[in-house]
Amino acid sequence: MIEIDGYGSGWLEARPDLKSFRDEVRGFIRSHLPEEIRRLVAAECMELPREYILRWHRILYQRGGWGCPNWPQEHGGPGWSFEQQFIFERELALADAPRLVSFGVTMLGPTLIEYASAEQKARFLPPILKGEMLWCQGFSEPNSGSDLASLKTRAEREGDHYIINGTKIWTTEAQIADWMFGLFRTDSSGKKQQGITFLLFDMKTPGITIRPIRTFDGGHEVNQVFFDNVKVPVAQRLGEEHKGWGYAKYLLSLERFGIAEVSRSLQTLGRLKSILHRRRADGSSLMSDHAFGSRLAAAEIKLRALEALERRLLFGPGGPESMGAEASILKVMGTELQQGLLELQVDAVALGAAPDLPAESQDAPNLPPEARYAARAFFNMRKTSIYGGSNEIQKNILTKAVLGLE
Amino acid sequence: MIEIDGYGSGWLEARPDLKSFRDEVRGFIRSHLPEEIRRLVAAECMELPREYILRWHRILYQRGGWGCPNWPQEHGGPGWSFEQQFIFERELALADAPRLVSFGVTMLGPTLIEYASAEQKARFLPPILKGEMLWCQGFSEPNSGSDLASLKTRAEREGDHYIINGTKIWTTEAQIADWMFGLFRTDSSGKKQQGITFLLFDMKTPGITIRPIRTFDGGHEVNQVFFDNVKVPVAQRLGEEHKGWGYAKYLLSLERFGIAEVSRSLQTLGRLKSILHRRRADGSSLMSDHAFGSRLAAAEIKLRALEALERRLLFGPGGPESMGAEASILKVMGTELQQGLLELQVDAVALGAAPDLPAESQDAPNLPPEARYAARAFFNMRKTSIYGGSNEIQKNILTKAVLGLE
Amino acid sequence: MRIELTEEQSLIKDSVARFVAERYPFDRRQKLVATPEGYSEEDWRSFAELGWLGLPLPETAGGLGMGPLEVGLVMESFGRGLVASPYLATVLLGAAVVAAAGSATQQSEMLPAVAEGRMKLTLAFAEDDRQDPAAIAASAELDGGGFLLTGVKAGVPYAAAADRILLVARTGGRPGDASGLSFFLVDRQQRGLEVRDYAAHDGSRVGTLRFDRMALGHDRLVGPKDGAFPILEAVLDRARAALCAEASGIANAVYEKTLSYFKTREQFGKLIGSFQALQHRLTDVYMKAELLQSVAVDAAEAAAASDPATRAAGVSAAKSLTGTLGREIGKEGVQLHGGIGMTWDYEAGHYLKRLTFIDLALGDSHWHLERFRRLSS
Amino acid sequence: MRIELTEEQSLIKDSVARFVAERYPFDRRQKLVATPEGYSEEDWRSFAELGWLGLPLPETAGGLGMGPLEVGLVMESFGRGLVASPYLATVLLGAAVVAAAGSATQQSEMLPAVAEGRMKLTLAFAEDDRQDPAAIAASAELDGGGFLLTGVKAGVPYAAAADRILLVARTGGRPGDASGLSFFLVDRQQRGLEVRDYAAHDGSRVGTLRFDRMALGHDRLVGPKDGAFPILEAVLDRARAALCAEASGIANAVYEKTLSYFKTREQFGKLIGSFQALQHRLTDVYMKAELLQSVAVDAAEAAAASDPATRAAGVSAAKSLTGTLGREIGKEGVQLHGGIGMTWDYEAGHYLKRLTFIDLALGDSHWHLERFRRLSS
Repeated sequence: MIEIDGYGSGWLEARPDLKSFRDEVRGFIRSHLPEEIRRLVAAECMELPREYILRWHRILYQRGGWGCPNWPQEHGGPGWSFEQQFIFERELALADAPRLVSFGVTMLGPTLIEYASAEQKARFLPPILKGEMLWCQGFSEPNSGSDLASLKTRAEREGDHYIINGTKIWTTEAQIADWMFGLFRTDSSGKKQQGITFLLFDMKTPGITIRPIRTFDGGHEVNQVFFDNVKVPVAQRLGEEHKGWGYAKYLLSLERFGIAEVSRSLQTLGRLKSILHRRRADGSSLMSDHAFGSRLAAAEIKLRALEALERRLLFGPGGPESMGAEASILKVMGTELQQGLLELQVDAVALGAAPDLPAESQDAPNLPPEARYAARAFFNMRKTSIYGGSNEIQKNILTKAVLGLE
Repeated sequence: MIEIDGYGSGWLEARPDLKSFRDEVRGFIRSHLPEEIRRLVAAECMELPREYILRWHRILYQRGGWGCPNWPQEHGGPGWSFEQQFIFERELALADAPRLVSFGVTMLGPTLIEYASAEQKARFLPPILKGEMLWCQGFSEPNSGSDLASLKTRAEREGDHYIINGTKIWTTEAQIADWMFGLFRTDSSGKKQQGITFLLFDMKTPGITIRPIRTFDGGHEVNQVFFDNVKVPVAQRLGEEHKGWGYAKYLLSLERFGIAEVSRSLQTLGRLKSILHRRRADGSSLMSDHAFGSRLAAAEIKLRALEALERRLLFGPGGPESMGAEASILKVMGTELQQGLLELQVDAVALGAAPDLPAESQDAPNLPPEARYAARAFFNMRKTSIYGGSNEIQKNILTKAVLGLE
Repeated sequence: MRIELTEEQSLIKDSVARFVAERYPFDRRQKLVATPEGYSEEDWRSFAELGWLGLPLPETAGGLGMGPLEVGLVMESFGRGLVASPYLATVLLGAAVVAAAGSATQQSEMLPAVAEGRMKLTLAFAEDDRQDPAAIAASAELDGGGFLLTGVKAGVPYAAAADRILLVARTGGRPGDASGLSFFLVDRQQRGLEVRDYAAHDGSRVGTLRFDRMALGHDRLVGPKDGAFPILEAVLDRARAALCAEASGIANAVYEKTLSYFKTREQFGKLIGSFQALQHRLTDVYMKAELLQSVAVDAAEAAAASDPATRAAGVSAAKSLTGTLGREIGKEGVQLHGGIGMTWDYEAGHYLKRLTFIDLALGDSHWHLERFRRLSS
Repeated sequence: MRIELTEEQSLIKDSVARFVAERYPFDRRQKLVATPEGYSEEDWRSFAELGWLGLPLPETAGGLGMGPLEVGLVMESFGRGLVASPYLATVLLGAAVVAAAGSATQQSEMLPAVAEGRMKLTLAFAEDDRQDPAAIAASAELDGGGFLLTGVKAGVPYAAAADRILLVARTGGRPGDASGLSFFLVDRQQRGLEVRDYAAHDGSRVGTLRFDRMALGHDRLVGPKDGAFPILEAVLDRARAALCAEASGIANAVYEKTLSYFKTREQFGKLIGSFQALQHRLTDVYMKAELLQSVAVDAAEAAAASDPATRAAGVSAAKSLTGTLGREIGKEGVQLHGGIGMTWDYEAGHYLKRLTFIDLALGDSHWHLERFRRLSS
């Protein structure tokens, strides 16, 4: 049996240093990941409890700042190379560990390190590092979806404070976050990218209301957040006033490793294979269904190709930092493949995927375990080709930046 | 064995009048089609000799004007209903008979009947009816492909004549046609659709030069035609000066029945099945290849659906004349399906399709008969999604006319 | 369906369309599917009054004696409105078996009650999630004057709503055999029968049955012993054609909903419907939805065919293509809406969910492709 | 291929790219493929001088001893220029068999001659148009001190150009068996051998062989009797990886050619590259072409693997995806050009033709999908 281990043919073989690093992190993750957390992640549970997120982060933190794998040692991170970060994230996925705490750890942290004042770094970096502060991101607005820079929620300067009024939407984990970072309109007179300011504030600040948005799969991950005269001290502004768009672009560019969703897709592929190998009542398995086997093989081949592309773009000449608009290729192809695998999983479970049950439900003795998550994961993950710049926007980016067409 | 006879489930069963009509034309076509012509058509030969085209047309003409199935009895046609015309065209295809002579018979004839003077009708309709005059169509120009109305080839009035200068391109069968009808610029001052005049002229008129255009499959069906002070009498103008765009639109709207290519696709499906059923050296047939059988079944299912859609659009409330932009659906889906079937045929022949041989070649004793045409037909028929308004233009038409989006 | 309709057909079509437009707005639908039953008893009484419950039932049993085309008209509008009810389970599965196989007594006892809305039924045949009827393993052993039934059933539509269940079990043969199957009539309250019923992602209800040496009298046999398979196939084929019509209605609703969103939503200072890449994708949705309308008619015509192979090939062709294109359309509907399409309170995601489970119900597109292939090669 | 290259690799890459850019313009290519031989002997001598003919051959035999990655660099540029030549046939098939299985005498007699451009070879294994190596039926019966060979071979690349042909026949076993195959070395002029050679749609040459009790001496056996299959598989896998690289080069040429067309051609008073629906389609082509570059590298790495199952799974994965995406890209290239894309004198159609036959050569995408499935399940 040929297993795709997620590192392509030959890459790790040629790099014994990385191979032993892989063995080290793999060993630690698999021996320290609490089973109750692993089980929920393996069931594609979309809403991991806050306490689980933080507990796992703290386990990684105590190992040497592993909870913030992309942070330099100076700020408490492990100071890993890009290759090491890449391997670490893949190992998390392969072990059914939770993803990294994305808003605080992978995005805000490095942005603070790059742009924040010494005082701000001292105030915010340690609690993120230690897993004491969860963040959410306030970027999108109801009429600023694909066209993010058209955002309208105002922050008006009043002495030492900004007063925020307006609303943010699609705010992931707002309901469990301690703090928000976000973009606010401080000037409307110039180009829309100008006059945007980047602010940080406590979600318990008076005037903030959170309205849950239920997604059509039944889950609750995103919210609409309303601001009614919310006072934010000027000291909680990142960098300069009106210059927030630049910091946000930097922040968004940090999502390099996860963007192709290869790690999650490898997990899904593994689960799918185990479903297919399970014997049915009549002794046959779906693996012997020729059409299904071919579809699975085609998906596995695509995943293998995507993994090769991801490695070439990340670790080719210039490294991950030289990857510009090409990241959009990974986003488009990666989400389409991920969605295809999840759809295949629904097809494997077939009508058994119909009952709408919570992941932890004990109320379905006649149903196979994957009946609890196959459909929900498929439906929920339709978001990945919409959120974070829809795949249509990604194609616009490529058209302009790579093809050079207007 | 379930055979799709090309009329969908139940339609003909419910109409005994049409069923006996079908039997009548089927009987005539199959007993009168010369075998040497049938063989070439069955081999997807792209360039039928002029004498074959005319010989077959005359056989149909002698049966009661069947060569012009869409003409009224008054002008020598059979005066058939739309359903009868539809069945007749399908029977031609199912019998591997040549297609109708499209430019003169199906397009120009009815346009003359609608718009020409009595004198013009008397001059042009009888030779078309009797198979004595082949036509070609001079519409496209090198810089007016999708945007037909932007044509520039000028016809300047000089006394009783127009003097044509310029060039037409993609002119199908110009090399075997006796006459051309075409659109020419007589006024450039207004909207581009205005100032276009519809002229008819002998291809032997001095000043006409034909340059063959070889298509990448190796065939020669289309040409570029150059005009150097070509004199055309005003009496050979259809309708009014500058009003040619309207006549052309009428003429182009006449391509209803062929547009979905269902008939040809039914032929291809039949040939494909016979290839698949042929036993290989080891006694197996490709029909037993599970993946191939599934692809064939999927294509057959789509063809069945397209056939149902074609019938609904042609014979639903209002009849074929009420079909407007919906014809574009048939064009897009029909050509995609046709191309898919031809591609499947190449896959069935596999590397045996590689030799580039003329259809009638005797020089390939080791090769199966379809090796002579499978690849060429596949490559050649890439044109059907480009010519006659590319599929992208068809989607623009639907977007505007049906969806109402600008 | 944009075909020439008789006056009677137009009346049916209009009455269902009116019900959906006036009495079944999306927010009411969402409330109904969240109730314990998952549908409205009041609506069900209306269905009876409007004649829909007896539509395909024999006139001798209080029905209207209509065919798959008329059923398709009802289902198409139900699709447009995402109507959730035990209509398919009761009328097109349960009552269809009784009408096809039941004795005169069974018919007269049950069919008028169904038509009048007094009795609900369902059909429990599948055990495998792929819903292959030949794979049935549940056994019915002869035991004195009756039978002892043992087995499980899965994917039973509206099991908890049904007063009685038509259950298929093996009186002979082995799993995989077509022969040896028989229909049994079981009260939902039948001793020895365990029914679990789940809210499904698509707003419907789906149940599992479990029974171990459940004793049934000989009078509970419906139709010929060992001879259920051809009847089951015919009933399933007509129900599959009905699902094609429902999917066609949903597909057209996806198109219309997206089109109206395209005409109101702005991004980058322009209506999103003015972006050509999106226009072409919606045009693709439109073309596929148009095709599915024709496929639904083709399915209805095939379902009415007397020759079983003609019927099966035609229905499987339609169900396969409908499943595939329906899901493509459903996914595009969500994607072309962007964020709003992901929300619970908007139709797009619910269209996708129902289109997904229409494909998976009564054999998915691959299963039907394979069935068509067998029949046409 | 946009990967980190060694200096040596860069030199190879640059030299092939320069040849294609300077000496192989499209109109010259079209003239060459229309000649009776279908390629240029002068070019062939240049290939020898530049070291490409010995690239993967052992250094002991006058070669450079390089691997699939370096071969891929040559093939990628050959793809970009649609270079037609017996390179694959001679170096990657014929000489590869000799290098892998030939005796020291056979190697020293032939490999330097190949590297120096003095000898051309080809490989005749397939009989079936699907090119399944296990399906070989041609027989080689022992007859005194030699063999009598009977059978047919099809799809033999550049058969007429080859001085000698490596021919696979059965010395044992039955069609379908992996064991029992042997390689034989046959002069093209060999008595009893009928060679027919055809110009192929893709600009290459493809031949058929026919032989009936053709007598060969025992010295014509290459490699172990009955043991050709694993060697054949390894040689074919490396040739398949080379085809992936060639396809990747063509795919990128399609993208670049179409992009430059988008930037010059106007319709409706605008550059066609300004239409968003077309932009997104070309962006899809670009993404697929990028993916194929990575797939070509993956194929080369897999082809170098020592474990046969790892090698076969990796190469089949790559060949399958390359075949599928290559054909999609080729078709889009023609379509996005419109009328001009249909003409003989423009590259687009010829890209499509070569991409089509790359898929069909040495097992098509479906055959390799199935091979991968068997190896990975």
